[in-house]
Amino acid sequence: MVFKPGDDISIVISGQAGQGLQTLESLLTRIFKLSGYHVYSCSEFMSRIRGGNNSTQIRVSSRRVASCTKRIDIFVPIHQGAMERFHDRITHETVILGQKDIVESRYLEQGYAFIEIPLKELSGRAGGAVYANLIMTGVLSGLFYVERQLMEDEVGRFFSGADNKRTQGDILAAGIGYEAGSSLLKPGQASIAIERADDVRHELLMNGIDAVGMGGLAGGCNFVSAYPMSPSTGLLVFFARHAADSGVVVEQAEDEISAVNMALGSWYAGGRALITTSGGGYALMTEGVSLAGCIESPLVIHIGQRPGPATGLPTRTEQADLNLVLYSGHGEFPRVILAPGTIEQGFFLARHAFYLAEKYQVPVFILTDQHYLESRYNVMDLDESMVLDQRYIVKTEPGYKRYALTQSGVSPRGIPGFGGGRVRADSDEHDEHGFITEDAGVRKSMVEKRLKKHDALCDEILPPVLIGPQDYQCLLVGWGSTFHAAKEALEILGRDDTAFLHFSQVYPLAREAGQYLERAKKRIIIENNATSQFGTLLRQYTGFGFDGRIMKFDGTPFMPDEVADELRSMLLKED
Amino acid sequence: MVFKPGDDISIVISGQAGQGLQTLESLLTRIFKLSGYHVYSCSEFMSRIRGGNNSTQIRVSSRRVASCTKRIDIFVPIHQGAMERFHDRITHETVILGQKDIVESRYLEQGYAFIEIPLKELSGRAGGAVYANLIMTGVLSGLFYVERQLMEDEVGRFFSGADNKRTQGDILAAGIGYEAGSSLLKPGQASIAIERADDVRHELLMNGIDAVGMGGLAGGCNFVSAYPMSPSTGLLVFFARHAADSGVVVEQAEDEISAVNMALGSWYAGGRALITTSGGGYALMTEGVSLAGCIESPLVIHIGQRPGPATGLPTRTEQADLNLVLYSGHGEFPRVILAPGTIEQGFFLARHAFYLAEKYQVPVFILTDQHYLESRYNVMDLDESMVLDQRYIVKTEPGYKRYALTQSGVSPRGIPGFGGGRVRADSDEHDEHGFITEDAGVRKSMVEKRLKKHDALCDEILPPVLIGPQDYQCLLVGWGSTFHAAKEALEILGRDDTAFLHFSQVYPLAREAGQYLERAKKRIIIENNATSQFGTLLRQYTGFGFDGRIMKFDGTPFMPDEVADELRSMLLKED
Amino acid sequence: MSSVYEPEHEIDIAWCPGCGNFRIIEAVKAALDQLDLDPDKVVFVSGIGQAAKTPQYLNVHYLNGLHGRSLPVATAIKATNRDLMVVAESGDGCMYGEGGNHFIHAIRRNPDITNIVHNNMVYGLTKGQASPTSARGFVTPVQTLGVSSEPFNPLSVAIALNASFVGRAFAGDVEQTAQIIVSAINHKGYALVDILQNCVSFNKVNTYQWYKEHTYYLDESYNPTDRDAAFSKAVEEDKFALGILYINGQNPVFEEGLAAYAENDTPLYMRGIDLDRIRALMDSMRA
Amino acid sequence: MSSVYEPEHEIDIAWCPGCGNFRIIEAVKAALDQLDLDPDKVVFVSGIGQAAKTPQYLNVHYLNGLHGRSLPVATAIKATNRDLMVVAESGDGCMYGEGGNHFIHAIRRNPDITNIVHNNMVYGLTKGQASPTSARGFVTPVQTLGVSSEPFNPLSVAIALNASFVGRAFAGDVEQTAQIIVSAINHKGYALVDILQNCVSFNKVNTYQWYKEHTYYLDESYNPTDRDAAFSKAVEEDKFALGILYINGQNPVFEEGLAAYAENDTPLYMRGIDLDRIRALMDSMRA
Ligand SMILES: Cc1ncc(C[n+]2csc(CCOP(=O)(O)OP(=O)(O)O)c2C)c(N)n1
Ligand SMILES: Cc1ncc(C[n+]2csc(CCOP(=O)(O)OP(=O)(O)O)c2C)c(N)n1
Ligand code: SF4
Ligand code: SF4
Ligand SMILES: [Mg+2]
Ligand SMILES: [Mg+2]
Repeated sequence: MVFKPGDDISIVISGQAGQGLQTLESLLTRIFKLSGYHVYSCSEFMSRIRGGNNSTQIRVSSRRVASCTKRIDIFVPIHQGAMERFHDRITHETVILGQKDIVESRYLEQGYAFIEIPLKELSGRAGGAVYANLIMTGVLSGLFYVERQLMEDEVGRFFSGADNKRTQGDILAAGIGYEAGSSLLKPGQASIAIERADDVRHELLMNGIDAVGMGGLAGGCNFVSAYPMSPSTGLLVFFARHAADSGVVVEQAEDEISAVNMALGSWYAGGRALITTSGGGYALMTEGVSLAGCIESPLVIHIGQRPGPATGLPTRTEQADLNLVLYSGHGEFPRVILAPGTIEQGFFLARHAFYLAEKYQVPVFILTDQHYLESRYNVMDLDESMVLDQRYIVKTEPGYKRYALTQSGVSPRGIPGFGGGRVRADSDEHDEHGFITEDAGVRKSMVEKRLKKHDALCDEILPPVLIGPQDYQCLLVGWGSTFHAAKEALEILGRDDTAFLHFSQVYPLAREAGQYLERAKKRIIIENNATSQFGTLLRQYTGFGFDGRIMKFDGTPFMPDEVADELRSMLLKED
Repeated sequence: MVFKPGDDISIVISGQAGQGLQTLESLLTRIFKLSGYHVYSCSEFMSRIRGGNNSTQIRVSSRRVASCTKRIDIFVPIHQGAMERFHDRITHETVILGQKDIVESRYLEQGYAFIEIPLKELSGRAGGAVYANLIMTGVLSGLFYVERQLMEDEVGRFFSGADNKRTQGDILAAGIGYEAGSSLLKPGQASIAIERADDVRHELLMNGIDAVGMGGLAGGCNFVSAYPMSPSTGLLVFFARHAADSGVVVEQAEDEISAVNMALGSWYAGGRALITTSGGGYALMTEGVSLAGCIESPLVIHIGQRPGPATGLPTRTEQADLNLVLYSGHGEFPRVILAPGTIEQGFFLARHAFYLAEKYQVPVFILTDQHYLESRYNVMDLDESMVLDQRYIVKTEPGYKRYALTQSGVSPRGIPGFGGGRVRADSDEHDEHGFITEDAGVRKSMVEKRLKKHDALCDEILPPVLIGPQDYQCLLVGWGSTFHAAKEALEILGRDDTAFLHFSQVYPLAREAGQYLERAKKRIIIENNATSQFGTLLRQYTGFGFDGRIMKFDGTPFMPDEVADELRSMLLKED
Repeated sequence: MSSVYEPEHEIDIAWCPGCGNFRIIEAVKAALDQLDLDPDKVVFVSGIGQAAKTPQYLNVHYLNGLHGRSLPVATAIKATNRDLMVVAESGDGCMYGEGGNHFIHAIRRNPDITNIVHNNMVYGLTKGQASPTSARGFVTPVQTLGVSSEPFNPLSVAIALNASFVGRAFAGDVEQTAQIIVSAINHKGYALVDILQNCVSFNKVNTYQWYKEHTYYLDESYNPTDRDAAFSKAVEEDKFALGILYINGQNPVFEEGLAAYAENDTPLYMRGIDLDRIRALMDSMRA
Repeated sequence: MSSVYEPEHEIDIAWCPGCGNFRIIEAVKAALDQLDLDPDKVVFVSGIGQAAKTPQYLNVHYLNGLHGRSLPVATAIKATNRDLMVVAESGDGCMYGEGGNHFIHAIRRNPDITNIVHNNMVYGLTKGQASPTSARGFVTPVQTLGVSSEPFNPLSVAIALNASFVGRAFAGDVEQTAQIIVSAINHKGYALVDILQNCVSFNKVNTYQWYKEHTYYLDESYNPTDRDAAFSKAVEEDKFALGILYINGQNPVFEEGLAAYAENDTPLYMRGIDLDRIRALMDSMRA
């Protein structure tokens, strides 16, 4: 065994769809966290149910980890062909762990580090090939000195819904794997040098879906209508799981158009509705968003981006729908776009989205992507005090005017049945009461009223976060899910002249954006798309362009080591 | 009678929906044109079928006229309440022509110029109130010295489809009106001083709908699918009228989503399809446009803008969907946006749209608005040599690759049944053959391939048109339908330091845009919207902002006299 | 006696004189007046079109939304506050054309709402194109050779979807129409009332007179619970049967089955956020 | 003998072992082979889903478009080149959920295309949510209390719309399924073939065995031209009838009634632009 005495180990398990990688990921991350290790995981998978090739990366570390890496310390192939897509990432530093006849022969011939796990035989002992994922769960638990009882409890818990016989088999399989794994590192061999921290055991283990879901609940979300679409479906499932315990009306709509119109109906009647979809589904909702603009309805829209155009790569990642979200919907009306980069931000921004939407009666977007949603790691805590209890509705009186002209552009929002007024919401241009009008003067004041809310929203912009030296020469700029990859890349680089500026509110843009950009001698933008949509927006608002672009649009997320390499070569040119 | 001896007379006829103003407009413009007068007309109407208040402006002139004006020389009210919306435009220079008891008493009391036409009595003689529009057609024909026979022929022709009895009544009514009208100007009174030009008689009288429709036919359009929506429905009706004679498949789809998908089906099978809609309908089509981007299908999309958001003002005008069109559709792919300002441009651009769409296999937009579509005037000629006969399709061979990687990004386009190859179009990311792939490398090259077409399109950008002095100090910039109002405003202003730059291709933007803007000391943008969408785009691309904005967003179009006033006060501040 | 649903404000009704819509709104008011409703709890949802303007002319809460989209809005309103009485009212183009998918799925879902459709067999507001219910051969500026598609039969489709209540009325008969609307509103679950309506401006075929001649009322002997019989009635083409064609009281009502109401009756707007619950959820992510 | 529609390229089929889709594609190939078609003229259109991948695995022209949108695409292809044989094939979610409005209106329009639906009563590709055809009570990660909506019955709805051809098949029986597809393709006009399909990954209720037990074939005595009888058959729930439930050869075929073809048979792609015609139109605007 040739582990470098690193205290941050990246494991990649590569299998077919249907081999239970997600079970393995859930189990191992929990087991590692409960053992006091910092942990991060992310899966990438094909748009199919069985076969093909999927993989899960798990990082186990003495330090906080929140990003995937290109580096693979332990590679675990669990089917024929599992190595094909990893040739450029498996190095002589990588340990290959698995069944010999699954490992491509050249790795064996060229002396790559290999430890045999007789997967077939071990699974056979447990009851068949379906147990391969549990065997590997056990092997890795054993290898990382996890307590056996803890592991078995977790396996039992995980399958507690399933039938008893199956659960027994799963525990058995994990045990068999555990024995094999714990005997791999013979005394005297380099050992796993990851420290355990007691605190970690009590931390929260969440992925992006959980973060946005919990933030939604903290924001008072009680109505979710959606049509399934990768990678956004997880959020629908999150709310469905909590429909009963948290009192959320959850409905799978017949299409996205229905979903957005349902959400508007619910807000109209006093609900707090969220819709969740991806770019293609959102395209169908844009008329509804324009309706929200016109009737001044709050609306919270979660969009999990994936590569387009059209169906594109349904299960992969990209950040190419910013422009769509920014400019969608006909006519002119204000909106807000939030894009979390961390679990904590996901929680806070989802809750904040409900606050802004309700207070200003505008659509608010939470823009994530597959990579963000499926990235899981332990976080210290979430601030439960953020729970939003203020409601921005009024009890109406007879004569109530839904669109009363006010200083701020925001009219007191009534809802039907609460008070004696009539609540009239109209998609046509309307007067203060909500009656259709074609009067040019009223039209003008209604346009101005709606746009005034943009100005008000500009007083509540979340500032970007600067990471690194205040007196940077070079500034790397990103938004949304690139947060951790960029941050870790800077750590790898270790330069004291380079900082990272991360925007979690991408529209309206913070006034200080221009100042940050101005102070940099060299500006580099990092975006998971091909045309640098956010860079263009920044240029439009601040007048500052970028000297370098780190772009990726092949469906995969950024990895910090890869980003560090790109940055290094960009900065070298300069130095 | 107190006509100023102007040779450019603006007539406004104001009536209710259902009183036949459109008939009057069609008839009078034809009659005037055939009499050798230059003519312009435009209607504005409410979103209802009967009642309310609509109006038609007709300008009759010795010079070419192509814009409405704020000035009203002759005001013709034909129902109670017809004057309400015109208080600020009826002046002491205006002659009010109509039934006494319809005219608001204060106009009579305050000595406004008034000529009585006993409309009720005259209509009664013709057969009833339904003939009011024909009576007024006759009155105005008589007043403008039109040949009676010509007028009667035109009335007969117009109603040739209708039943005989009705036609006789219409001709009778027009005759009764004619007699009344021709005796209004007694010898010695100031007379109508408009010169007739023989050439005009042979010119084409068209509105924006006709222009785009004829351009479409010249571009080979042979498939139109659409869902009715003001103000775009006229184009659907245009093609329906010519379905048989020009061989166009015309289908009213069940919704806009169907319309865009039908159009893509037709292009796939070798048709040349156009869709027509307005902003709200287009919002529903955006997923389809993204599909066009992904399968690299040509597509021609006509959007007649109207004020939003949501239903907004269905029958009125605005230019607020530029951003929508520019950024709609998820994912990244190239597109072209054309926005005609003149009838000639409408014809050329529609034809050009088919050329670009087919050659580069991209969606091409023709962005108009209610004002453009409903503005009618005489034009010298259209260049029939522009008819597009080249087709950009290939006969396929076995092994044909629909998405072959090429230098330009454009792959030879085959269609099913033409040759022995298989034509595979795929909405998922695909390889050169059109098979689904998740290969990161192929994905990357396909994104690059699609985006390369943008570069190719940049070699065929239509330049903006500069009107006025080359050595301008002040530059007014506009796009689309503001052309004539801005041009005439400059004529009214008559300053030799001010020019107008008009863009009829708004995306991709001409490289010289920046130079034009740079040369100006003062830059003013004119747009029929509230947020200056085109100004923002120009700033993004050129870095130049604007010192002044002339914006209108109350649902009405710009009028040159009004624009001249605004410009004058902006320039005065400067001078 | 004037209806409590008569608008308080002065209004300029945008309909053409002689239009069937005037009769329909009379029937709607008459029906509402007959019912024992709290006017503060009456919500109308409409789309876009001439028919869709109806709520503007009633003293009710309304959401006048997008063309074709009234049913999802209405469904959600009901699911958000079950105390409200919700009507989705719009034209044939809106409900069966643009909104066709929602029509299907709202019926399947079976919320306790009433769906009133002004069926004038034409697109009124956009000036006379064919609607899904236009008769074969109907000539318009777009359908220049006449409609070639099979007319959409809302009743047979609703019955095929096993709708909970399916009725048809004729705008010309205010009294009977009001009765059918009353039954529809009283019915628990989704209730369709398709109202044959004359459009004097754009439909010169299916006129008031034509409808009079081509309709008849179902009599007492008719049994609306027999689905097969209802289907046969619904597809009859020479004359349209008026009345309640089909009733199916078996299907669960959408909002009643929602988990959110399993242990809590209150409308959503009255609910706060349960901090303990959120804490517990967070804790579940710790261990 | 291998089918001429067998793909020439090596392919990695993305379906799960044991999935009914494998049987359906066999049936499709068998049907195509039986028919006297020019393989160069065979076009498949699909949406998105597991079923929608079918054309990828056939040696045919295809447009694999958006989720829910195959029918408008297919209709237009046929209307653009009437020489092509066009099949729209996709899943139940695609055709009856997202695409429900097109389903209705394609039937009304009646283009001469064949509509094959893989009905596995679940959303396969997105991992097991309810589809419109899911049975009441079907539990999924989203429908945690089980489906509460009435299942969509594609056959009764098609019959209510007076569809031109309505058939149902079971994926387990390749031979009979192929026969029904052959009849559907041979039929002039829109033809629906709803194929009951087992999804081994996400539908543990409607399994292969379950379908075997809950289906039967219509016998010779059945008369598919009787609409009322067809409706009764279609709504039967204890056992699903397989075969051709309804045929209506009366309705005009969409593309045949188009003005563009009144005097000209050629497919659109072979037509040039008639300059004289354009000149004449321009002249009509002069005088
Ligand atoms: C998305 C969208 N498409 C099209 C329109 C234009 N539109 C407004 S009303 C209407 C049809 C009206 O017909 P119907 O629903 O039958 O109502 P009616 O006017 O006949 O009462 C259409 C097509 C629109 N407002 N929105
Ligand atoms: C507009 C849009 N919404 C949602 C999706 C996501 N999606 C892809 S396939 C699918 C459902 C598939 O179910 P079905 O059509 O029954 O096909 P199956 O996989 O069961 O064969 C969904 C919801 C999408 N691709 N596009
Ligand atoms: S257009 Fe027809 S439906 Fe609309 S108001 Fe007039 S008559 Fe009634
Ligand atoms: S998920 Fe279901 S439908 Fe899809 S391939 Fe697997 S078994 Fe077949
Ligand atoms: Mg109608
Ligand atoms: Mg399915």
